[in-house]
Amino acid sequence: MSVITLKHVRWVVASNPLTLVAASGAIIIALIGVLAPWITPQDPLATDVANAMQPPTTAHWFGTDQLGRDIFSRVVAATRIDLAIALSAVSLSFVLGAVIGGVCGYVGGRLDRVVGRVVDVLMAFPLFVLAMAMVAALGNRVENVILATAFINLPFYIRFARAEVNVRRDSGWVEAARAGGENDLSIILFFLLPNILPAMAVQVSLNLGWAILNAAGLSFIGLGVQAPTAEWGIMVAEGARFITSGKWWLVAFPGAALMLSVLFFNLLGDALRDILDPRMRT
Amino acid sequence: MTGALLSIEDLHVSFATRRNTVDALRGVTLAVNPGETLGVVGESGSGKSVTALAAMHLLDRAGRVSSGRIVFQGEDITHLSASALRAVRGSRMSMIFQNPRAALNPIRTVGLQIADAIRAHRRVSQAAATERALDLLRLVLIRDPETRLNAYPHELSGGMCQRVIIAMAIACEPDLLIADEPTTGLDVSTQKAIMDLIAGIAAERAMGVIFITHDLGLAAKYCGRVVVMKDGRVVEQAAPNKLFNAPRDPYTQRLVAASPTKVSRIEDLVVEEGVATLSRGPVFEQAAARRSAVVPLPVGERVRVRGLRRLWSDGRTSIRAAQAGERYNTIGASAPHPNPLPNGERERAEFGAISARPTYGSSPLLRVTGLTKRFGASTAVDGVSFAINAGESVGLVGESGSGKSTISRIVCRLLDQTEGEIRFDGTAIDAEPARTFNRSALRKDIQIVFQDAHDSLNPRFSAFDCIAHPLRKLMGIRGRAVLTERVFDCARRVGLPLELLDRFPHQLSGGQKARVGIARGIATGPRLLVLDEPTAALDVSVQAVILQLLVRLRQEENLSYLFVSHDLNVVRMLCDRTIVLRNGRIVEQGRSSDLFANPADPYTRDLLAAIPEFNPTAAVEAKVAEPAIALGAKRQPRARQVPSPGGEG
Amino acid sequence: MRSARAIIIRVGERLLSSLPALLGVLVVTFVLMRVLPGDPAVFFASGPNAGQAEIDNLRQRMGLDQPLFVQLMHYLRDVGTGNLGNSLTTGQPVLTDLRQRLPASLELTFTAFTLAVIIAIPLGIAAAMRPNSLIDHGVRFVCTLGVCVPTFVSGLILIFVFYYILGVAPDPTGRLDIFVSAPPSVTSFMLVDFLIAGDLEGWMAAAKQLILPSATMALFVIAPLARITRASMLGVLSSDFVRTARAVGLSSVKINIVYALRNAMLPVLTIAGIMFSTMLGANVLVEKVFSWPGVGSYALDALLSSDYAPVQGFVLLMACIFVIINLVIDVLYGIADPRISVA
Amino acid sequence: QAQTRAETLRQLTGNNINTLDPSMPGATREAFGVSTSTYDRLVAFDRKLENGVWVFDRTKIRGELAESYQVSADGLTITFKLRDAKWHDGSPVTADDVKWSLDRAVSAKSLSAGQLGTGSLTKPEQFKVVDAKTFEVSLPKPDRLALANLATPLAPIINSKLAKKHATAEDAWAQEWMKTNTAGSGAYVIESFKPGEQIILRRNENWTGGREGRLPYFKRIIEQTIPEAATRANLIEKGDADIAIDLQAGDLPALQSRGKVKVDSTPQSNGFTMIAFNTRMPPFDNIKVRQAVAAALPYEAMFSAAIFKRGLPMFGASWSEVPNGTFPQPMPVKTDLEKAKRLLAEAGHGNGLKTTFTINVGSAAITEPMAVLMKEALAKVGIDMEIQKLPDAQMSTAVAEKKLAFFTEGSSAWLPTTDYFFRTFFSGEQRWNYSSWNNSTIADLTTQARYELDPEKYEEMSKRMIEEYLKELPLIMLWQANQDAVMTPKLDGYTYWFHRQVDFRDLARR
Ligand SMILES: Nc1ncnc2c1ncn2[C@@H]1O[C@H](COP(=O)(O)OP(=O)(O)OP(=O)(O)O)[C@@H](O)[C@H]1O
Ligand SMILES: Nc1ncnc2c1ncn2[C@@H]1O[C@H](COP(=O)(O)OP(=O)(O)OP(=O)(O)O)[C@@H](O)[C@H]1O
Ligand SMILES: [Mg+2]
Ligand SMILES: [Mg+2]
Repeated sequence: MSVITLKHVRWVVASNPLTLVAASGAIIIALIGVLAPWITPQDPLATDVANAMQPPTTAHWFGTDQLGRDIFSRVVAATRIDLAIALSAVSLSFVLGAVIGGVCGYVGGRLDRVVGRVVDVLMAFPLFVLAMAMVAALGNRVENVILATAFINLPFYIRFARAEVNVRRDSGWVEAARAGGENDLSIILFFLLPNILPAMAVQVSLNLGWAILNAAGLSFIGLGVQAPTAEWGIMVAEGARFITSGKWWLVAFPGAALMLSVLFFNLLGDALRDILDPRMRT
Repeated sequence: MTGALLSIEDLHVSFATRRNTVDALRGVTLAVNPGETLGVVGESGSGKSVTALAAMHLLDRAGRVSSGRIVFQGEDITHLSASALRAVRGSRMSMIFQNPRAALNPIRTVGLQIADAIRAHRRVSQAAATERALDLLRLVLIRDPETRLNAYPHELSGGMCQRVIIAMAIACEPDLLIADEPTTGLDVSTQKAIMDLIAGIAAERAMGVIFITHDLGLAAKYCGRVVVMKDGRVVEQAAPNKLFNAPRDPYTQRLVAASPTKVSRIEDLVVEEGVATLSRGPVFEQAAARRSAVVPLPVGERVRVRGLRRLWSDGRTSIRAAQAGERYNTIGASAPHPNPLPNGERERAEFGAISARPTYGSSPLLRVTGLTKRFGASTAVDGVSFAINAGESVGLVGESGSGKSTISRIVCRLLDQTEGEIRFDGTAIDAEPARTFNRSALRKDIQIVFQDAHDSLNPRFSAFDCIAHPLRKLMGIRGRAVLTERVFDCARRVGLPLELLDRFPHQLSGGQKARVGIARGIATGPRLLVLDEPTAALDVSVQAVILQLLVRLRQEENLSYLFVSHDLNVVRMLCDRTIVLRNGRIVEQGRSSDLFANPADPYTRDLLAAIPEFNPTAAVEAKVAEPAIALGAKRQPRARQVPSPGGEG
Repeated sequence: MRSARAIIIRVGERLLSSLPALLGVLVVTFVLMRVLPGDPAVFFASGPNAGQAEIDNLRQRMGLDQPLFVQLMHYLRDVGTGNLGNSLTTGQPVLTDLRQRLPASLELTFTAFTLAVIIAIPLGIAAAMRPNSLIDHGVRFVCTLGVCVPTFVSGLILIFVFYYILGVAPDPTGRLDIFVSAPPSVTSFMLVDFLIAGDLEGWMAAAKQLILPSATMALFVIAPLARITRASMLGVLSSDFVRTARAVGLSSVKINIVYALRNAMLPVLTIAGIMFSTMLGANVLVEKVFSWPGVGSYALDALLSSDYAPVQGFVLLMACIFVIINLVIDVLYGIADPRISVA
Repeated sequence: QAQTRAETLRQLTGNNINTLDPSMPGATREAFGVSTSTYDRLVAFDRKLENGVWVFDRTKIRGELAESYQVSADGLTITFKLRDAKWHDGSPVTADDVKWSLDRAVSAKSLSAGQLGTGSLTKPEQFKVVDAKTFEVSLPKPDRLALANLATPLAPIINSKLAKKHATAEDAWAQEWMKTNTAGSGAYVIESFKPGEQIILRRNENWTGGREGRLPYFKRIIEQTIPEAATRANLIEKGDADIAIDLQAGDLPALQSRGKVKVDSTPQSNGFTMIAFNTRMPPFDNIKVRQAVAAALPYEAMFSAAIFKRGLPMFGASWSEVPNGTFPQPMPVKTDLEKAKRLLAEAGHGNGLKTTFTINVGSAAITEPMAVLMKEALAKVGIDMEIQKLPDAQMSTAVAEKKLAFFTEGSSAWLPTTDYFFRTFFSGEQRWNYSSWNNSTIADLTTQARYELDPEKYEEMSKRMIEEYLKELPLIMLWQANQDAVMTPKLDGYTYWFHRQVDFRDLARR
């Protein structure tokens, strides 16, 4: 579980062609995200109202939007922000969830019960509505979208980490670490958490896609990232309004970008699961 | 082998795994005659189960019969169609498994499951099938069968579950029953009852039985003929008395030797081949030497070893390959214990000396007084007092749940006691709570080796890291070179080949993991080492090696042991004194030799009597003398069953 | 067998033990709503020429002039007496609104859920029967595709294609074609009520309205359900008892259905329960897109207009449903799995 | 079924109808729309044809429940003669009912009191029953909006006997009951009402209040809430629904070009979309900054990108002297970046400034493109503008509390006279004074103009108000967006009303 040999990775990739597609797709998306400022042919924010709503042409591969902005450039530029949203939201809930869940799972007792109750409360919330309320309360900035997304994910991570740590808490190697002079905190941080990492990594990957979708849903309601930032969810939400008028390119291209990235992250999650834990494939 | 009920001819089975192809069987040939009970023994991973499963066509999806034939009642069933197979399974050939509880559908009543088995082959109504199921439950001697019919597996004990499975297996009166370790995990008395039941039914119905086990005692007692397997091959087969009294194959010899008996001594346990275990010489030769090591890796592992070797030769491994490569030679040259596994007279003398050694010193190293531990309302340990002198080895025995692990964890300061006093070398260490004991200066003086070697190693630590951890943490050793030196030293002392240090726990065999655990335990140079059933999860042959290692270490390091086990034979061999525990209380303690010779307490006597003992000569005698088992056996199958290969029949 | 009484006791215990969580939900929602910067009084007093007096008046009527803690106490007291306050958006008591709208949401979610289960479970089983085969990968890919499209997009596309272009779907405007008369309300579930009334045409009309929105929702849960099914089925198929069943020669139908499937469904049951309540809470967007008169779109409107009472009521309702679903799953699980002791 | 479909009107709306009592605080515009048909008022505005579309005519007021009315020469008394009308329950309408209704309007805590106050209708004492069919309203001053106010949805005439049955000690005016029940005499009767979903109306066959006493054409009205604008458009285009007045501007060109629908467009002559500055908050307390922004805005681009030029621009006029007293009217503001930079420098913001521009979620389809264009344009003169989008409730709260420095809103005045505009939008502390602009000249002028009966003097005062407005520029009028009523081609008689709702009584199917 811990060491991943190149050979094993190759085996996983070979045994499932989708993995290769997903991995390369995710890498390409990540690259686009990193290189976005250099590969957008036009300024994604520059408007040109005279040329608004143009269908795809050679000048504008994906056409232009309501303000005459180049959709291709916007789709490319949005990659970065969407990845940033997904990554930071998920890592936030991941880190917090792992630590809180880890401590609860290890310490147990009253703390565990109290946190468990709080998590119960959170789980009982209709989570999308909770996210909406949070963004509405805090203002629709990228940070808050991230925060809300992270927050509604937190209970799942806490539970996950708690359960994973709980089953390992009494294992021999934890006792051995104590016999080897470690204190509780370092056992949690340096022994238990690293061990539950692979299982959580899968979760993270699956959640990345979900986080993007969540941001898109918030955008649809008008609570997403603020204008004029190029973000897939907003572009899709805005474009969806023009489906009836036959301006398909407004929604099709950002929609495709969003869909592909979510797809790749999901498939990548599966692949990670294969790579990290050959036995348990779900 | 004409007229054989089942004959397996040169069977090769391989598994496609994630990494490579594992050749699990490499030409197994064996046959079982109608009415005969054939025992199959051999170390773990030798292919016993795979052989049985192949015969039943129950191999995993990944498994494939690559060559060879399986002939059942004269018919080649190697490549039978699924529907034809269904007709064979259950009605002509049946199988029962280890871990009976898991082998039953947890959400279906046992009555229905038996009825299912009947109706799979017989066109009878549900009511008739239920009626028959009831009969079968009576047949397998389940008490109160009418109620049990509607019970779910979890409402039954393990032994009862196994009886139900037997009932299912014989429901359609098959001609062959394959029993794969049917009693593992069951307690000693249940084990005997189940085995007697199988033997009785087989006798009554003239059913052929293949009985897979690694308990030589059981094989000797119940089988007419025994097959020994190793590395996917049959290495020897003969009648039990012949086989166990005069084993021809070196492996069989080793197996027989490694099985502890009432009178064996540790130095008796292992024969020659064990010597080769130790690391010496250049890397490649070493890896080659491992092939004949006492702890042979399962076949799959071996392939990995080759892979690793390539890595080594590529110089790509993280363990400081160059540095380590040099070291091997120097270690080989200047190792203080070039031949650490004792096999000569010298050791034998020394062992004798150990057991004869008087009680050491005046003030004990560890003194435990009135130790009590309660978990909620239940009392796990109840007023236990004992002492361990420096250099002394004290055994702690008792049935499961008697509080052995609890005591060892308290002594190790991993758990707080409820009451009682613990003094280590005159210091009251009970003052420091377990949670903060990691800061104590005495932490490095009391170390522990855990019951389950696999569980005790951090899956994300390499063997090197596992051993290095207490060195870094407790000895404050930071320097790369010093650390490596110390870790290598520890590994060497426990006979762990240095090239294995780079591996992660899942890449090590059970014996190797046990050694890593012990190396870690002695790394800080403790004065007291608590060993909580360090060999419980191991094969007899591996156990033997580990036991010898412990004896040697104790000698070299002047260690004191608190040795926990429920195997009394082992404790008798290893410990100067023995404490017998029951329900958290000490029922008896004293010098091992005295205690085992004249147990004072009836509980100790029971414990001693229940030892599943292996005594080749005695076993054969017992078997021959045994009367036909209940169930109104009319025939005298036993006589036929033993093919009387010139034994003392 | 388990006695009914034991089950009732267990249900009671579970309900009691979930009370603190419900209370927590109440308080958290209450506080969260007050943290929202919007002032409902201002928003709703914004008719032509509403002045400060109107705002103050409204504020007083809504009790917003009291200290927060007093408001909370009043709120808790009201909830205790079954009064969830009034919605300013619809002008009705929240309880009435929720009662009217919940069946719509439940019916939609239920249909979507059934649809998802009907599709996902066979797919999951098919994938598990041949792990790593083309079927397996295909199932995984197709299912994953469903989770990749935001529901509002898939909903709009479905409407565009099936209603606007092809004209095969009825207009996406709620539970029933506006010109079909509703059945006498017995259960408030259209499909059931039509059946009771014996009006098959009406039933068809209601069913047609349900297809697109429930398909939109189902798309989103097929993937996880199929995954769980596959994993669980794989696990069971390689378990010891299936091997035993094979060893005694049971037919493959018996093995796969009676032995493997029934056992494999146990974890699916748990996940499905959680999924159902999540769907119910998360179908906000679908309801919006399909003008479905459910509780989700109700809460959304209320939230955007800082209308406290409906949001609070909605969250409380969802939390209760969450508790109930968990309970039902628990009981079902207890019945399905004899290992779970009822006491 | 086909028969009923032909006689049924199906209107789609994005919004909720949340009450049957239009005076309920929080009532939506759709609720006002419905109440016009369920209740009668004493009087009603007339309508006129403008560019082929019917538009309400504020200057002509005809009787509705009143058969006729008489304004005394001094303008202080209005006498109404009631028609022989029946309540929905069949009982006759009397002057007592009228008094009760208007007493309720000015006394109960509701939206009505505020509205009627703009026409000097404030106290029950002003209302007098002369006889069963005669009713008198007296005014302290000759208010030009008194009669007009009685034509708004906030002065419905209620069946007092029925309503009083449902009044309680705490609720003397039966406000609770009237939320979900009607007690009117209007052209339509409620058949079913599901707030947030739909309302179904049935024609009142005894109604006589129509023009020439005619019954409305449609026997049944269904008004449905469909939140998705695209779906509304789809339904109309497919002929499944008859009319919608709140489609997206962006969809209209395509809808029109496909030719399956009829679109009646009228600029919302009593409304406006504007950009507001908070004149009490820096930096917009500085006139120069406001003027600079006005000179920097990309008017044309905003007009075409946000509403696809569907409306009447309120920018780009070229007069230097106020041409007439109507308000709103196109103002002489245009894009002139050089001027903007100069003004900014004069204001001491030569190195630029930072500000936040607020829009709301509900109008984002229009305001977001606007904001984006503004951001880009303002950046050119050194203004760094951040766009903040608030949920509608938060936006209105912030506006009412005057916490926003710079934002956009649209609004409309029901009774569009210039003094009413200035009184409502440029004075006092009420929330409609978006720019928190208090100017003594304006205050004086509005009080005078209100009671000024001489049209010429009134015109003069109006011009002075507009001059003052232009000088200080508390907000920038952008345009009057079109009200685009999209309907099936066979529908006739659609009228643009001041309350911006469809009046079902006007419509007929050809
Ligand atoms: N499904 C499988 N995939 C890969 N390798 C397998 C599989 N099943 C068995 N093997 C390999 O086949 C070899 C023989 O295994 P088998 O289970 O027959 O051993 P055994 O003699 O029954 O051991 P034990 O006494 O532990 O039960 C082992 O090396 C094992 O690793
Ligand atoms: N953490 C715990 N909480 C509650 N009870 C415990 C705990 N640990 C041990 N016990 C109980 O204490 C008793 C002694 O347990 P212990 O593990 O010491 O037995 P053992 O002799 O080591 O048994 P085994 O041979 O099975 O390892 C048992 O009854 C056990 O159930
Ligand atoms: Mg086996
Ligand atoms: Mg133990």
